[in-house]
Amino acid sequence: MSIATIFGICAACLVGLGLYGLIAQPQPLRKILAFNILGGGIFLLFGAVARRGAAAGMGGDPVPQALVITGIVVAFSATALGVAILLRLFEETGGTSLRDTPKESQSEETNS
Amino acid sequence: MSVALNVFTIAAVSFGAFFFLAGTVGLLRFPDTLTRLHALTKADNLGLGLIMLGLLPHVAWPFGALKLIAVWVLVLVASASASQLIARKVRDT
Amino acid sequence: MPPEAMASPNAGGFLVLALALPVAGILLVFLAGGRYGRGITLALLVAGVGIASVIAGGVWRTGDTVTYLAGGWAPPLGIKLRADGLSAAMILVTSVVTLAAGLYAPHEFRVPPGKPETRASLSFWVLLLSVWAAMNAVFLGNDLFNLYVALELLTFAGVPLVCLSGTPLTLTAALRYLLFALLGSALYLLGAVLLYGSYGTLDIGLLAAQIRPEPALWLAIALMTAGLAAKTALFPVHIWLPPAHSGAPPAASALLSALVVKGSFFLIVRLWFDVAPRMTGAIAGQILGAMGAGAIVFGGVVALRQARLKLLIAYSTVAQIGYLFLMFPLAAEPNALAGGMFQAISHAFAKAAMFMAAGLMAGVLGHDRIADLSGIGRALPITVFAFGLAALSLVGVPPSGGFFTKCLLLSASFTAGQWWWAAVILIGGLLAGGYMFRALMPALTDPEIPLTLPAPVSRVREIVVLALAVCAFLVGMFPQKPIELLQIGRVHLPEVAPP
Amino acid sequence: MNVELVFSLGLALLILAVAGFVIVARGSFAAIVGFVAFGLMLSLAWMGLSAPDVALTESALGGGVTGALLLGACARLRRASDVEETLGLVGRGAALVLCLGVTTGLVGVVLCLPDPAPTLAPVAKQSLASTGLGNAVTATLMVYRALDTMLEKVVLLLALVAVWSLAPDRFWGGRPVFGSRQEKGGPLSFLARVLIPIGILVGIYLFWVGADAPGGAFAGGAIIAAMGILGFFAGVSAVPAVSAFRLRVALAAGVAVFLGVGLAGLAAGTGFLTYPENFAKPVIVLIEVAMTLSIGVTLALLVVGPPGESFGP
Repeated sequence: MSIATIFGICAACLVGLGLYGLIAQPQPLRKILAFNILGGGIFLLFGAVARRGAAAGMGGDPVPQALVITGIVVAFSATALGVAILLRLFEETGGTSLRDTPKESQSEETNS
Repeated sequence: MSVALNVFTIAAVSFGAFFFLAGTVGLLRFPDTLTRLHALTKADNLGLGLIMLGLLPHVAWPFGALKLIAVWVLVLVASASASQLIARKVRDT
Repeated sequence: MPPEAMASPNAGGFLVLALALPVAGILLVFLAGGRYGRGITLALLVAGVGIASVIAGGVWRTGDTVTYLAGGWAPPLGIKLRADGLSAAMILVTSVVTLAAGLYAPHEFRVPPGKPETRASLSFWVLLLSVWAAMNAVFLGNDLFNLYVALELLTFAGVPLVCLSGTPLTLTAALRYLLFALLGSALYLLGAVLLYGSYGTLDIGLLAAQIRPEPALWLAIALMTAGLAAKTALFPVHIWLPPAHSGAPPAASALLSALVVKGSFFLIVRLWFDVAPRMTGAIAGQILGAMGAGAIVFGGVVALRQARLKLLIAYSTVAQIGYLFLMFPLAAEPNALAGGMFQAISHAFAKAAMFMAAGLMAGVLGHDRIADLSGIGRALPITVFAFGLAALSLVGVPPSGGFFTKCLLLSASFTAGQWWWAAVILIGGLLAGGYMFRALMPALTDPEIPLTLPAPVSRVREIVVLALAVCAFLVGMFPQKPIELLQIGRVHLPEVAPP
Repeated sequence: MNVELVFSLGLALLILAVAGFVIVARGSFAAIVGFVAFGLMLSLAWMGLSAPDVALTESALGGGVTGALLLGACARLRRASDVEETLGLVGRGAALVLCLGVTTGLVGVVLCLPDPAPTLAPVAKQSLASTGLGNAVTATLMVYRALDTMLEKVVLLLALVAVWSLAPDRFWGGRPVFGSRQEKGGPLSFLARVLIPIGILVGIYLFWVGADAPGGAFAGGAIIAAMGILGFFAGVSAVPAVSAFRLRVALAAGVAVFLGVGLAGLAAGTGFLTYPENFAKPVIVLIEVAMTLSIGVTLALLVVGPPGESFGP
């Protein structure tokens, strides 16, 4: 068993955990958290792949490492956007539920 | 010489780790926020200082050592401010 | 400098321009402010149609793909841009539909005099340019991670378009859309990681030459397809689409329904036909096809029961997406890919026209209740005619684009001996006829009190809608050339034997 | 088993335990605190995987800035009045089976990955000489796959426009409201005054050494962003108004310089995003300066949120 394998398996479990949270957690904020765990798992798996590719005197394959850095920034942007929508929704309705707002008529008025 | 340094490092880092452990026990066992804060900051700052001290002989002089010391000082500043803020919050409520 | 620096100098540079132009537009609008958004965007879009034509012309003339190595670095280390027949057709359609949305939209996002800019004006123009940039990146990308970035660009452009109005309903819709889209791109990235771990490259061409039928490949393709299907709103993960597409402003709905969902769909096509052709297995194809069939029937039935026009159109999108997925069980038939891509193109024109037409009607009436549309046919004859024309294309009346799509898919399903898809196609056509008839019938009746227009409707907007509808109708009249274009660059790789 | 393996194994188990806590914790606050710890331990894992560049970015962004963002949201959502219906037992069971299936499949693939592993490390190393850089990760980001990096900068800018687009119309052009006003002169502003100059220095240092050592524009930019957030929160520096032209320039600079250099290469005939021979490194550093600035400002403003105060005094 190598370090890459250990973290590879750890990453696989993180993906499962994140996926479960994203599906099963009802609150949007918790879903966003779960998405970050899922993302962390995917990046870690990429890191394990990079570690396996250690060669030419480098501790790991630099290409996946660079891609992970890009990915982390994208994941953060997604989190920020999700939080912003959530906060605006809370300001408008006093809640953060993902259920449809009961008043269907509301949307017709906004069209005018 | 190197044996003495290694013994020093092991001793200092172990002590540091012990202080971390003590701080964590204090955080978990002490009765209220202020005493927990006391345990945490005292023990952690001391613990980190000892670990930093223990590692000093093994890093490049002078920049590596300066970096280590800077890490410790920055953590001191941050933890002091953070505990001040928490303590104020406790006092005000 | 690397030796590969000089790569196809003729049309290759235009691939770069197809990406650089919208990105430059984003920067210019962001710096100059929303007031100048319209001018900058329209100027760039006109240039963009030109660039797309040059690329399509280049592909058409040479009968070969156009490629470009970004930075001069060849894959696997670098990134290659590549336009084959599919991408050439799609970037052309994208630029035309985006231009139409840009011409249609200014009335809603006008900056009142005395104000430097408004929130909606800055946001809308930047987002419209971003949709354009992201779609071009999706169509031209040839590297799975580059395509991931393109996919995320598409997400960040699409989600805020949904909630531009800021009402609670649209905010909920946008949040749900975001969560589905993020899950989708996460699964896509996970699959790409597995492929890199197994084959050490993310370039589509190199992957296609190296892949072996093995569990890593199957898991990767399954994860990526599932993620992309969630982003495409394939039944049964379509639930985010109707509220999102029906709540957005009309120009935004048109972009979302006509283009954005096609981006993730296009990547599934790339995966199944370019990365792993003939390796995905018959069962997987049947499952995707079954989900498509489910979408056609379910979307059609639910659309029949809608009381609001925009929701009806949105559910019609759910149904029409289903047709796109009928190509996968029939992948062995050359007509299937052409039929699916034809559907993507003609649906893009038709759906953009319908959402924009519905926007004009709602603007006049102040609502979009189907039951109370009477008189609108007399008040806005051009708009309602355009809506009807687009509807006929979706239903599949000859010689429209929709008719031609269905012909291709039907012939593919019969030659493949899979008659059940033909049954689904026919049922879908009947359902589409039903819900479109329901939407149009009240619009063509006369009300007791004649409608008076609150303000004259802009002729430009009506003509834009009509032009899109005519496009949707006409692509079916001259089908031979587009089909030949779509076939360019299809490499039929010999069966790859495991090394 | 050697010490490194035992340490990795312990760390992996700890990461999983904390992640599990984040998913199932009862309160959102506890879950977010757990997430910050998760981010820090993940950066240790990145060190274990010999990826110090990623570790720096992860600890600055994954744990730190994301944590600040989520904690802020959690504090504002405290009064949310939701009756959330949780997924039924059947639904949760189905989700569990699905996730277990995915994890099992992934573990299987991880254990069966080809040996020796395919890698681009030799090619990346071999091409390093022509870039003038010493850090292969920076070379990948700035040279080999520069197009990805540029598009990803567009994503970042777009995310900010998207967040801004969520402001109510009446606040457009104004400043985002952020942080506690009454704390002037307290320990927070002391911390801000002491830490911000040092932090900005560290950020610039990280970006500068990134050419040859671990670091780079992303890590540096994230630290500068953290300093910005601290300054805004403590009230030491004012949050800029979203309509301020100078702010827009700072935000667009990264993509603009990147695109400009790319198009200059196209115009010069050497190709899009190629760098001039012998001057590759200065040009790359120029792009990175603009990028570090843009990344820092964008990340900070993403945390600060949309404008919430009318324009004017």
